[in-house]
This record gives sequence, structure tokens and C-alpha cells, in this order.
Amino acid sequence: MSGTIFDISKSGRSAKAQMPKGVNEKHNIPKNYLRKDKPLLPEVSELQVVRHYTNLSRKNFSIDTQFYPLGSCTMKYNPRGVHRLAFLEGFLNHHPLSLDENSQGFMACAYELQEILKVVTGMRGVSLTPMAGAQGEFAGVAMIRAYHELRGDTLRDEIIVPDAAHGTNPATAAQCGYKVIEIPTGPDGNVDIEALRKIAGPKTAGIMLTNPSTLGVFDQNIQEIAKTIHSVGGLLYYDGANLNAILGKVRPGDMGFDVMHINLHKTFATPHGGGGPGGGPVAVSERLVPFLPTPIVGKTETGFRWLTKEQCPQSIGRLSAFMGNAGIILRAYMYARLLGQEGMIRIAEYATLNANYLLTKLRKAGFTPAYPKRLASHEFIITLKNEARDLHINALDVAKRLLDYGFHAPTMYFPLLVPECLLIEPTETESKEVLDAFADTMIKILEEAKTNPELLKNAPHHLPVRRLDEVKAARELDLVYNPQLPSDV
Amino acid sequence: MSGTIFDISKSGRSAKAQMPKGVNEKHNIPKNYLRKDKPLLPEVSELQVVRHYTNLSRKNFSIDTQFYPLGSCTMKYNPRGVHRLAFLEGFLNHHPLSLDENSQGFMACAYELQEILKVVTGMRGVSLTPMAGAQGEFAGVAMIRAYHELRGDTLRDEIIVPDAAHGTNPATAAQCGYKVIEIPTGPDGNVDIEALRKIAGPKTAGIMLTNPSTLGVFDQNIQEIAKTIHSVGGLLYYDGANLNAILGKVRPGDMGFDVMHINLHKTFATPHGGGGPGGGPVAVSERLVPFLPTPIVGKTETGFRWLTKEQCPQSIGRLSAFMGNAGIILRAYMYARLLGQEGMIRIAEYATLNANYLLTKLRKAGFTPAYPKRLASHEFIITLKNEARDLHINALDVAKRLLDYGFHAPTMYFPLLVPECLLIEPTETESKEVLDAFADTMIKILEEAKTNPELLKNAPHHLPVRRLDEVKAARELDLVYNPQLPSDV
Amino acid sequence: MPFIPHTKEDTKAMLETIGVSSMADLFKEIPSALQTANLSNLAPQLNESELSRLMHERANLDNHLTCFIGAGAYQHHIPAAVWEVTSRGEFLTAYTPYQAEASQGTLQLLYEFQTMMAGLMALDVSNASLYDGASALAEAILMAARHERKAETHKVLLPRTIHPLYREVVKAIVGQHDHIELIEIDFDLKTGQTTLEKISGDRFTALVIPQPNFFGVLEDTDELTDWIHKKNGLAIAVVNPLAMSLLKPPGLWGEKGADIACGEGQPLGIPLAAGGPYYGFLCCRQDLVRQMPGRIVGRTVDAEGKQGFVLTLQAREQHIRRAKANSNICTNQGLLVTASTIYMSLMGPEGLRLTALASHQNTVFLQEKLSKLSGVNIIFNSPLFHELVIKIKQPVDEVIQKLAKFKIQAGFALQKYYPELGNCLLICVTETKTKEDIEFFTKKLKEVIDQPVTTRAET
Amino acid sequence: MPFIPHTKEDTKAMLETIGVSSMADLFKEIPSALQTANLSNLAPQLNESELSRLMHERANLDNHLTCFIGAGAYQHHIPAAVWEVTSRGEFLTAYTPYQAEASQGTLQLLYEFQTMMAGLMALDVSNASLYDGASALAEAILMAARHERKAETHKVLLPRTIHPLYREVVKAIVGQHDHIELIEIDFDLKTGQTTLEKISGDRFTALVIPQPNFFGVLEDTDELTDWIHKKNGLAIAVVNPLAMSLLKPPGLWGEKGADIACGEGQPLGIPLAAGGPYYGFLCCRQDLVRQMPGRIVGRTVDAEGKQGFVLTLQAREQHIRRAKANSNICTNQGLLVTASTIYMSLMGPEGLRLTALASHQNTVFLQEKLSKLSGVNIIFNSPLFHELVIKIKQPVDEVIQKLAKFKIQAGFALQKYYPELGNCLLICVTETKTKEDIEFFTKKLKEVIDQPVTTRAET
Ligand SMILES: Cc1ncc(COP(=O)(O)O)c(C=O)c1O
Ligand SMILES: Cc1ncc(COP(=O)(O)O)c(C=O)c1O
Repeated sequence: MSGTIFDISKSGRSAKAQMPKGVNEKHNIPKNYLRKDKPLLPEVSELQVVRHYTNLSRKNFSIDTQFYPLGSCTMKYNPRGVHRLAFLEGFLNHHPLSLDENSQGFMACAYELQEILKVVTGMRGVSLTPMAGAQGEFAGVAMIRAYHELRGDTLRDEIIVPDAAHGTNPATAAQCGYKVIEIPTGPDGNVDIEALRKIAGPKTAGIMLTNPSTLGVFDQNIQEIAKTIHSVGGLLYYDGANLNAILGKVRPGDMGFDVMHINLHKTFATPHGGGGPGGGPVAVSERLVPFLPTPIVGKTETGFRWLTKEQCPQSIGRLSAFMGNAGIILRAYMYARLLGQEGMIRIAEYATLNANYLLTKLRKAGFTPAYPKRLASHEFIITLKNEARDLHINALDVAKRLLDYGFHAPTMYFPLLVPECLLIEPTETESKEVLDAFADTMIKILEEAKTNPELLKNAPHHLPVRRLDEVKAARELDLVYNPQLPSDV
Repeated sequence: MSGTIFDISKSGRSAKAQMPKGVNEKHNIPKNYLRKDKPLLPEVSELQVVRHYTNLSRKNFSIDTQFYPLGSCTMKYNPRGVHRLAFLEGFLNHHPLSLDENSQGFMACAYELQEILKVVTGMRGVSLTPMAGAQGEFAGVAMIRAYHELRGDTLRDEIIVPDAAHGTNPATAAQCGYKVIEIPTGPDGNVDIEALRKIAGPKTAGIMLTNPSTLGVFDQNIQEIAKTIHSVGGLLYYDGANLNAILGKVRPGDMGFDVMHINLHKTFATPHGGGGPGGGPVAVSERLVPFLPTPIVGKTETGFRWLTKEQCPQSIGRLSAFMGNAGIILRAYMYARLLGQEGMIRIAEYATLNANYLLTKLRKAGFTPAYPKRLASHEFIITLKNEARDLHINALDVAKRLLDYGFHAPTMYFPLLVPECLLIEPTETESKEVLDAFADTMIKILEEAKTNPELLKNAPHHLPVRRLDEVKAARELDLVYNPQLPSDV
Repeated sequence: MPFIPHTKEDTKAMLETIGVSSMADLFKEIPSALQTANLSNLAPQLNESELSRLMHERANLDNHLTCFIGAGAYQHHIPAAVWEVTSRGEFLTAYTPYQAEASQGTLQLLYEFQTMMAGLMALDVSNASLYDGASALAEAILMAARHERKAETHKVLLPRTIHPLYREVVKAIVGQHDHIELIEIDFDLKTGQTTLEKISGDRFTALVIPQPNFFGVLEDTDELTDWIHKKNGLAIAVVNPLAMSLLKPPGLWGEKGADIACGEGQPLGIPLAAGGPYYGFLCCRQDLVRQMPGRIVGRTVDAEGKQGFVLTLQAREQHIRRAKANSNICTNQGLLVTASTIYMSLMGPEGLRLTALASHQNTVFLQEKLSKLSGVNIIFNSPLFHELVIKIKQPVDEVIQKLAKFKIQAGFALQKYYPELGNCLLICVTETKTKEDIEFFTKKLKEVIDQPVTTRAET
Repeated sequence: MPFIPHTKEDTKAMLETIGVSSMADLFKEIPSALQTANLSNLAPQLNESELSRLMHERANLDNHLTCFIGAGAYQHHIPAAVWEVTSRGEFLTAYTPYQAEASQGTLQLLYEFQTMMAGLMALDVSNASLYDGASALAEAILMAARHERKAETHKVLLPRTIHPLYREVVKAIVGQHDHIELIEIDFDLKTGQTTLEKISGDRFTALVIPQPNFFGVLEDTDELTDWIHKKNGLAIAVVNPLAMSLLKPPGLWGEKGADIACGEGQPLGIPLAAGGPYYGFLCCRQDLVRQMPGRIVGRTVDAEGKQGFVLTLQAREQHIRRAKANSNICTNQGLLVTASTIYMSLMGPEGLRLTALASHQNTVFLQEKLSKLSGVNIIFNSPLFHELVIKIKQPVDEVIQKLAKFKIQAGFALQKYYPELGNCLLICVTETKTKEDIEFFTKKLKEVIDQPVTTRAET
């Protein structure tokens, strides 16, 4: 029953209740402008569609069904009420080019979210338009560039990025035309401050950091780092992917950062949707406010209004045709309102509590923390390098075996500098019981690794498919269904 | 991970975003009226609830996920659009005791459904209020009783019911104070007309029939039956559970029936919800119109209005506090509108085509139809009495093995008169491909029965649980969770 | 042909397999004289897009008045998760769980529901639902009569403080049983409570005890329960289940507790929805379980000893016992129970109690406001839950109509069912109403009743 | 603490296990000088019930005008099943499918999506989405530049008939790359089509070709494609994907077909929703696949030889290639693609074509109506898809505001982005509009333009 939708397609079939009515074949279009063939789209009934995709969905792990401790991704509970309310027809049927006076409901939410984000980041200006973290990074680095350029400071062509950084950081810097200078991490998980001092200089446009870092530790030298970069005329970019670790506790603005993004689909609990959509608002300190991407919602006496190029002439411009992922903005706003001040403060506390609790349990059970002397932030790394050496099982095997037990695997092999690593982020919405069950399972798997390693090597056993051949996928590219080729129904 | 919700409950936990706010402990209620203990309800977080019930749902078979050929139950596609539109807030927030002038939207739909049901049943009056087929039966038999009583015809205390009838038929007759007279079925599946002639007489209040019957065949003598019953002064009740077989083709009113119910959750595709809700409107011929249960929607020049006791003094009364399963009425109305005339006519045709096609395939493969000389209606019976005798596997074993292959089992052991029977109803919304796959699976199971009967005996193998012990369940009653007893988490 | 997946070629091939040459041949056993259905009067077919437009228009007709009507159907906050999860195809489009192994989702949920309801009622067992509160009361009465096996006739006491529409339903259903006599008992015009004073006779099958009663008034359920137990009858509670998180539950009434509890499940996560689908619940003492109507789920084990759930005690039901069954009910209100179970899980004991308490406090707040209006009389002096009866000088129907112009649904007029309560209005305030809503109601009511009385013709 | 499941006892026990005595201890590595967050300015916490009320009020502010605005976002019928299934927790709350075995649902769906998009575009391959149509165009241009590896600088021709907001986005994104020059080309004021006449120079990296263009006008895509191919540049199509069910798809343009096709996926089952989330799609010829940005899913086999799906060609992406990646994109618009895939499955080739055709016919119907109004000029004489430009005598902004009073959103004023198109209005009519809607629009437009011109101060 797991063929593709094309395998159940049959010429002449359709979901009749969905067909437009009263359409004849009349049109004003010259013949050579017309399509002649029938595109390869499925021809199926409504029940077939519902059944096919319902059953497909059942092959996914998700927060709604499993513990999903995917490090760096903040897979916390996505409130259903928020999703439902974003589907109110007044929002859904709202055209992005409506008159401002017909858009006050949405704009009020967006405006208030801008204000909320200023408060929690300690920044002075916010633009909600970037559509994911990476686009927020792009906006941020573009603003850094615009800032230097406006000051005529045009020789700066380097962006410093730690070796632990997420791939989007160097990729973004490169997309903005910068050279990427990698900086190493010290044995304590902090940026090697000596190395930084050597690297930073007149060519430094800025540094991209996340703190706590993707190593799951808070860089205690952050003030020193800020001083170093600022003193050479560079700016600091904060990658907000880990904001959940400090929300309500510490503010990037106070750490000395000049610009940052916030991943709404992480910290603000908007559903990740199997790959997106996200939201990557950027927040900036005073000096970068003029460069914020547009549109931004402004407030006047008569109501809210869009600020665009005209009002923000130094803006780096527009990153989406309309207002970014407006529906995600709505959802993040609602989530913030459901939390309020108290709820917001608790996020970092309980996310951190859960991470340290799980780390403690795993350490006691014999797992090796990557940074044993450090407290965890909202996430932490264990390295299986010993197990790989002694038992010949690796992080991938453990990850796949976890799936068998109904747990989504942690992030594997990232950050790149820690060998055989698992980056584990429980988030604050998981209960002690779930963490205990996860720890027990990890212990069980470690036991299996000793007594029956094949169980791990061949995992998963109980999923819709066994371990998949990625090499074949890349070598013998099969990216679209070919009705001529046999399919495995 | 399959403990009950109580197994993950912990004192002091709650779904905070759902808690009413600003409540203090003030009240005007005397102390001895108050509850002192905390009721045994789960104390869990919102994520725990969503995850628990999402995962529970995944342990169900359903139309949205499987072929569900449950005979007599008409498990056809339930259009999602209909479900969604019934959730429009104007309908959802509508209090049943609203003024008529604030209820015109719902009433328009209900009124038009009454009219639609008259057209498709060939009856003269309709009341939508019964909340399922059985309550429709109750209303119908109560009307028969009221009819006889009003005419002073008070000696009639018998209702005739075929041995093939659904259990609700005799149960209803008994609930209305009637003696139930069972009448046998002939070898062709028709009611034994000779027996009927003998039984019918001055004590006969009426007969309850469904045609096509639950044996999956159309009783060809229906006109004769009607004549027989009417000639002794009795009335004919039509059990509309099988209306899908004849919708748009033959009308119960034309067959001579005086009163009937319609199972909206079968023929009109409203979702069965894992046990309900249903809808069991009653339709009647002219002479029973005064007795219809209330409320009914009437139409006046100024709009729709409720007709109750005052307007219908001879009514058998009210069967629900308000308007029955109003939301189901809405859904059935919408389904009817999506079908229109053409769609309605096609129902019986394609339901019958599918049943006969599947019957043919199974017969050719060696299965034994219960009524080999007859065409199937929208459903049909195969009997596994030969297999039970020769291979020692029974209908239950085959049913359970079907589950392993991802098909819901047909109705088993009903009607009671056919040994080792499976009552199979594919419905019109299933494709030829699905029927072919089902037939192939049945053939495979028959093969397994011969080569490896244990596979069937011990089935199911691939479901969340293996075969369940029903005897233990009834003997050692465990109907509520007891926190003191161990639970299998 | 909406929803039919057959292509022309399919149809042809299938007819060929069957060995007939046309669709008509499939119906040849049906006397052709009967094949007369004419559907040409049906309204034209709509596609989903057109249907959506039509239904939006209609839904907007029944529009968004602030609802102060209660009278058996109550507007409460329903967490979005309730219907989001309930509407999953696997819950929504499954049948009654006849194949237990393929229905563990629904079955386990029902077992959890039974536990929650039994817990709320402080009784031993619960069934898996009946149609609605009114029909559940009828079934409870029939159950009591079955329990009293030896008696030839049964007298059941039915207070007038029970919802008048419930009483109509009980009459229609129980009325089919000639051996059961329903006796109405009156209430005290001062307290609004049921009074046993005028009852003569000694042998009663059951007394029905509402809590709160139809007027929102709290009954002295201990006294009523002990009274009927002294007469050797059963105490049948008919209660608002939400209120039971705050008020003494039936199982603890009086010395021995009520024997049966039933009622309307709607307040537990079910939208008003024009009156349904809701669901009736029914709980009882363990020794009455075999008299229960409706489905019951039990916990058992599978072939490997693992926990699982099945429909049990089916010998009470129509599909096994046929004419001798406890009831004819088959399809019940499973989906609503699904929603309610999720609702109760989300709210928990504390959420339910706070909801009940907030509703009570809002009603008391309204009571205080109204008691200061001249021309408004609070007529009962008993403790109340979340409903309130006022008496005014104007015809209530007119006042209701006038308030509707301000988008207020003011309440339920009692006169039709209680002639002695002329110009009386039953008002409900749940936790969904804000202070501002209540003040607006008070203000507008004052405006309306301060106007000179008009005749109906003018409105 | 909404959404946090810890009881007091849990917290205590967990701190003990960790071996610290307070929450604050968990943050002790953070310099205390930094622990200064002050959130007291945040708006007060709401529960879901209060939030629901607030959001209903706000949603009602953005209310239900009949929408004749197109300009890149189009109102179409979306079958309810689309979002019902898309909103299932397993799709909604999964992450990017990094663990393929635990993500076969999403992965197979993406493979099906890629097939459908490639099919619609008549190109070989598709990625699994980009952010939106505008950023997809920017990525397509960067892709063309990467393809032309040897060149030091790249000239890309960007017609002014491309959506002006897309051009702004392209400038913001591609503008970061100093070696790419964007050259705008003009359109013919009579036809509304792109004209190549004034272009000088010979070496171009790519020509962007819209179909339909921003004015709703159909371009002669064959000619444009062949032209750029003759210059050895790539043809980048930016198209309305719905229109491709009716119009000649990019892969078949000219002699060799366009090389890259991109655009906005919104017309395929995504609600207007104030502008997003939508998604960008990107298809290309097989030999360009390694230049593609974004996720791509491939079909493979598992350890037992059974079909399965994985993310593939990851060496193009940031998490592997880092600074050398094709793009920095990571999170894309997966859920929207889920909806679109279900939408396309429900509509099928015929449903899409009929939707496109109905929209076209409705637009032509409006065109006919408007052409009869004095004071209204249909300014372009080319074939159109489902948008239409009219020129009136009144200031367009005023006319739009006046029509809004009749609950009509009249369209998009062109003047701001096209000074030469003063008083011009871009109107869109999709299949969702009835004959009556169109007639009402015409009538009200006539009324409004027949009024004497007012100054802005008055409105
Ligand atoms: C540390 C870090 N930075 C940046 C990103 C990129 O964010 P997005 O996926 O929203 O583009 C991620 C997301 O995985 C991340 O974990
Ligand atoms: C033949 C027949 N009659 C009556 C009924 C009873 O209908 P309901 O379940 O709606 O009460 C059924 C339902 O199973 C049935 O199949």
C-alpha cells in the first residue's frame, strides 16, 4: 500500500466535487500559447487522495507523536490553538496588497510582535520579514555590509565564523560576498579568544556567533569577544537558533551583539511542517535600524501602516514579495501572548533544567559528554568516540536504534568538530518521565551495543523502511517519478 | 508508550493555557453541597494530551486509512469539506434555543434536507430528530402504535420481524411494548411468504423489513408482502440501513412502506466517529404524518420556524432535548447538495456494481456465496462453512487475518442465520483496484488456510495487539482504571 | 459523479467480469414496476466551492450574538486541541469498534472516558454514551424499572425542576412502557427547589434528582437521596457533569449515594452547534451494570498477555439479545465522547473546577448587578450554580427580542413550561463572559425594561 | 507556566539529580552582569480562551471584501481536504526529514511534489521548495550565474513586466553579488509585452521570461527563449504554475525549452493569508541539477531492497559545503508544499486546467463588461490570462477606496511602480467569482467613476 500517488492514478479519474463548474472550452488565447499535453499529475478520487496522504503522514515521526530531541532545532510543543486561530478566515482571505485600513488586525499582531521581540532581545529595531533563520542571517550580514559601506569603510571583506557554527553562517557570509574566516573552539567549548584576537582586524566586517553555541555551552568570554570585535570596527551577529536557552534570562543586546535573527519556528514554537515554513525576524541595535529590511509595521495615530522603501530609504530592501511568512508571524505573536512575561522567563529555565537533567543521567550511565566540565545550556553533546573505538558502533547506529524505540534521534555529526556526536535538545515542554524513558532507552541501547551490536548496525527494524541507501540515491539520481519505470507498490 | 492517560498523570500538573483566569475561591454555595475530593481525572500537560490521543488514534483502522467493507454499515468516503463546513462558527456557536429569526441558516438546511429525503424515499413527511437508526426505528414503531391507537385498533400487539433482521428491529419492537414474531427466510434469501401469510392477522401491528435485506439480496416479493400486511390492517416499517443499495433507483414509498428511517451516517456519508454520532430521520406516508416526532422545520412566508407539540398535537413527542444531532443533519444536507440528482442516482449503481464485481471475483476464486443464485445488492455474504469443516478455520480467523493485510474485516456472524458468514459491503467510493487487492488478499488467505492455518488462527500478527481475550473481559470486569492496580505501560 | 472513482473503462471491465452488459442488469431482480424513482425535483448539484459559499452565507445568518441562554446547552471555552485531535481521520471515520484489534484507539479512549465519568460521578461504572442527556434520563428510568424486577408496575417520581424538554422526552420514550407511571412533583416557589411535601404513596421505583435543577438552583440532594432510599427506590441523579467538579457528586449524596447518574455531556467540550450532536452519559453502582444500556468497554489481555480493550457485557445489547436487550441503542455518540475525553484530559480536575467556579462567580456577579435594578426580581432564594431566574414586568419574549437587537441572547423564557413563572427569564453566565459582557447585558436590560411596554404587533 | 509539564516535585528532584540547589545555579556559567533581561514591558499573559477572543476581533478587522486583487497572490478554491490532511500532527510538527527512516511520509510526498512540478513545467527536475516566488527568482538568477562558471561578470536581463516586488527582492539578494549586473528591459505600451528592441550588447547570462507577465499579459515565450539561447544565455521562466496547466510550459518554449523555471506556488492550494507563508518552486534541466539550491529528495532502496526516499545531492547544501554551498537556505516551506501536493492530487490535470480556464473566462467576461463602460480603457491589446489592466480618469487610489466601501477590493494601482501607467488598475478575476460578482463590480465601478472627481482630503 505504499506506492506513490502516481501508482494509483488512472486516466479519466478525478475528484469531481472539486472541479470548477460551468466551464466551456472558450478562450482568447492563441493556439501556439497553449499547452498540448496533459501534465503528469495524478488522476485520483478524493478518497484516494485523503487515504494516500493520511497514510503517508503516518510514516513520519513528529512532536505530536514522539519525543524529538533534535539538537539545535528546539522541537517543543506547537500549541494547537495557535495553529487553529491562524486559520481564522479574516486572516486566511486577507490579500497582502489590501489597503492598510483593511489590514489593521494582522498589522496589530505584527506590530506587537516587533515590540515583543525588541523586549526579549534587548534590541532597538525589528523587521519580521525574513522567512527563516538563514534569510535572517542574510539580512543581518547585508545590514553589516550596508553599515560599513555607508561609512565608506569598504575594505572589510571578512566575516569570522567559529568552527562549531551552523552551516548557514558561513554560507550566508559567502552569499553576501564575504570571505569566511574560521576560528577554532577551545577545549572548554568557548571560542579560542587568543585566536580571535589574532584574526580580528581592519578587514573584519563582523563575526557570527551563537551563544550558547551549538556545542551546548555558553561562551563565558562573550563580553571579551564583543570588545575585541568592536575595537577593530567589526560588528557582532547573533545566530538566534539557540535563543530558547536564554529567553527571559539574558539578552543578546546586552551581550554586545549588533544584529541577530530569531527562529520563530524554534523559540516561538511555530510548527516546522516537515521542513518549514519558518520565520527569521531580525533585530538590531540602534546603529543598524536604518538598514532593516522592509516592510516593517509602523504605528501612527490613525492606525498601523506599512513602512517600505519610501519611509526607509537606507533599507537593504525587500526579501520577499509581500510580508514574509505572515502566518508564522501571527503564530509567534499568539505564542508570545500565551506565555506572557512569566511563561517567557520559564522557557530558558526549564529548557536548561531538562538538558542538564538528561545530561546528568546519561553521564552517570556511562556516556561521555563532549564538554564534561561544563553545564549544559538547553542542549548538550555526547560523543560516542569511545564506543566507536571499542564496540565498533557509531552515532548513526545509536540514532537509528533510537527510532526503533519510538524516539526521534538527536542531531548527529553536528557540530562537525566533535567526533561521533549526538546533539541532544529536550526542550522545556517534555516531562521528566519522558526524559527518564529516553535515558533508560539509551542505556538499553548501550547494553545492546555490547551484547548484540548487530541490533544497532541493522537498525531500524520496526520502521516503515529499513536503513536507506543514500549512496545509491546520490549516484543513481531518481528525482521524479517515471511512469515507464517499475515502482514498488 | 501505550499506557492509559492516567498512567502519565501526576498531581499538580495541568494544561496551563487552558485554565480559566482570575478565578478566586469565593462562592455562594453551602459547604455540604460541595465536592471534597479531587475526581480521578488526568493531570497532564497539553503536549501529553495531544501526543497521547494522537498516538491512540493511530491504533484505529478507519476509512481515511483503510478499505473498510463492513457489511450493513456503508463505510463510504466522508467528504472532508462537509465536515469542515459544519464547523463554521455561525453553526457551532448557535444555541438550540435561539430565536427562530436568529436560526434561519440552520433551519434552511434542515428544511431542505426534509424535502430531499421526501424525494428520495417517496414519502410524504419527514422528521429529522431521531439520533440514529435505532431511534428512528423507535419513532417509527411508536408512530405505528399511535396510528392504531388513534383508530381504536388496540388489540394489535405483534410486530413481525424476519430472522435476518438487525438486532435493533426486534429490540425496538420490544421497547415499544410489542411482541416480536420472527419469520423465517427462504433458501433464496427472500422472506418466506407462505409463513408470513400464516403469521399475519388481526394482532399484527406491522412488519419491520429492510430491502435489500441484510442478506444482501432484494426481496422480490415485496409487493406481495406489502399487500399481505396491509390487507390485515398492519403497517410496513422500512429499516433504511440499506438505502444505499437503491438510492435513486427504487423508493421505499413505492414499495408500499408506510414508515422508515434513514441512517444518515451510512447512506449520507456522515462520519461514524468510532461509534457515532448518527442520524436516523424518519419518513412516513400520508397517514402517519400527524404522528411524526417533533421538532420539525416548517416554512412560512416570513421564514422557517420550528413546529412542536402545539402545531403537531398528535405527534409521538420529542426524542431529544433539542433538535437531534443537528450537526449531522447539516452534514447530510451538504452531502446531498454535493451529489445532486446525478450523484444520487449513481450511488446505488456503483455500490451495486462494486458488490457484484467483488462477489464474482470471490466466487471465481472458490469462496461460497450464501445465495449463489442471487445478484448482490450493495453487499453480499460469503459463508465459510466449508472451510470451517474442512480446514478448521472460521470466519473470525479470516477476519483477523485480513486485518494483518491492512483491510478492515467485513461484518462477521451476522445475519445470524448464515453460518460462518462474512457480510461484505464495498460501497461506491472504492476503486476497482482496491477491490482487486482485497480479492487477491482473500485468495491468499484461503491459500494460507490450507498451507499454514496457524497464521490465521493466531492472527492478527501485525496490529497493536494480538487477538484479545473477550471472555476474560466479561468475566473479570475491568471497566474503569484503578490507580491502585498495575497497568501495562 | 462525485466521490465515485470508476473510470469508464473500469465500469466496462467490471460489468464484463460480472457477466452482465449494463448497469440496469444489476437491478434486474428488482420488479421493474418499482424502479420509478424520480429525483428531478432535487436542488441542483453544487461543487465544494459553491457549497462553501452557500454555507458561509447560511452560517452568517445564525450569527454571533453574545449568548446568555443556558437551559441545558452551555457555551464554554473548548481548547482547540480537542477538536483538532478528535477530527483526525482515524477517530472520525472509524465505525463502532467491532474489530477490537483494529480499534484499540477508540476502545482505550472509551475506557478512559468511562473512568473519568465514573470518577466525576463518584460511581463505580459508566457506559460509553447514549444519545443525549434527555434520552439518557429515559434510559436511566427504564434501567431502574428493570432493576425492580419483581414489580408489575413502576412509579417514577419526576420533579418539575427537571428540564421540561427532558420530561417531554421521558414521556415519549418511557411512555411506550405501559407498566411505568411517571409522577411529576412540584417545586417550592420561594426556593425553586423540589419539594416532597405533597407526595403520597409509599412504593416508588425511583426518584429523579437534578443538580443543579433547571432553574440553576442547587437541590438538597442528600435529603432527596435518603428519602427515596427509605422508600426502597433508586435515586437517579441527572446532573451537569461540569458542576460535579465543584459540587458533591451523586455517588456521595446522602447516606448511600445515588444509584444511577446521567445527564448531558455537552458542557464537557462539545460546541452548542444548534443542539447536537451532544451525548448522554450514564453511570451506576457496580451491581446495576448488567441493567445498563449501551456499549461498555472492558480491559483485558491479548494472546501474549499484553493489555488491550474490547467491547464487553454485550449480552445486554440488541445485537446479541435482540428483543430481550436492555435497549435498542446501537450507534451512540462516540465522536463526542472522544472530544469530551480529550477535553477532560486537558482541563483536568482543576481546570474543570475553575471553569465551574468561574461560571458560578460570573453568575453571582450578574445576580448582584441585576438585584440593583428596579423592575427586576431575583425570584429564588436558594444557592445557584450558573443560572439564575429573574422576573420582570414586561413580556419576556419582547424583552428577548429587543435585546437581540443589541446582539444579546438574553436567556430562556419560562412561562411556556411554567405558567406560574410568568415574565420569568432563565439566564446563564459561563466563564466565557467577561465583566464587560455582564455589565453590557445589565445596561441593555435596564434600557429595555425602562421603556414603556409595547404590544407584540409593534416588534 | 504554559506548556511546561513539571510539577514542583519534578523540578526539585531534577535539580537534586543534577546536584544543584536552584534554577539559578544552572545559569552560573553566564556572567551575572549579563543576566539582566527585564520583560516587565511585555503585554499580559492570555489564556487560550482570551487569545481566541482577541484574534477573532482582529481577524474581523481584516474582513471579507470580495477580492479582485491579484498581483502575485491569487484567491482560488482550496478543497477542505487539503489543509485537513496537511494539518495532521505528523506533517505539521515534524522537522526537516533528517532521519529518513522516520520521515518517509514527508520524503515520499516531496518526491511526488517534485514529480508534479517537473511535470507542470515540462522540465526534468524540481527542488523541494524555496521561500517564495520572488526569492526563488533570485536563486534562479544566481544559479544561472554559477552555471556560467567561466565568466567573471554576469549580465542578467530582467524585464519590467516582472512583478515589481520580485524585482526589488532580486535587487536585494542578487545585489549582494558584485559580479552580477541586472539589466531591466522595457515593455511595449500597446501590447504590454516585453520588448527586446532596445537591448544592446551580446553576451547575457540569462533572460528572465514571465508567463503571464505582471500585467496578466501573455508573452511570446517562444521568441524570447530562442532569442536568449541564440545569445548563449539561459532562459529563466517565472510563471504562474496554475497557468501552466493551460499554457505552454517552460520546458517546451522555443526550440530548446527554457532552462530554469521558477515562481510562486501560492496559486496551488495556498490561502492568501496576508502574504505568506507561500513557497517558491524551482525546476530545471537535468544538467543544471547540481547548481540547484535547496533540498532535493531522491528515491532509493532500503537494506532489504524496498523502495524508500532520502534527501539527496546534499553536497550542494550549506550543512555540508558551508561557505561553498549553492545557497544558504536551510528551512524551506515544507508544509506549504505538503498542501500543494495534496491540492494538485485533488485537482489533477483536468481540475487545474479547468480552474485556469474558468479564471481566464471570468476575466474575459469582465473585460467585455468593462470595455462597454465609458471612461474605462482596456490598455493592452494582447491575450491575457486572468488579469487585466484598465485605465480610468480618476485617481486610482481614490477609486479603490470608494469601492472598498462596497466591500470590493478593486485591484492593484500600477502608478507607483509604472509612472507611465498613471490611473491604471490591475484587476484579477479567478474562478471563485460568479457572474453576479463581476456584474456587481462593473456596476459599482461605473457608479464610482461617474461621480465627480474628489480630492483626497475628502475621502
Ligand atoms: C544554529 C543554527 N543556525 C541557523 C539555522 C538556520 O535556520 P533556518 O533553518 O531557519 O534557516 C539553524 C537551523 O537549523 C541552526 O540550528
Ligand atoms: C440493518 C440495520 N438496521 C439498523 C441499524 C441500526 O442503526 P443505528 O446503528 O444507526 O442505530 C443498523 C446499524 O448497524 C443496521 O445495519
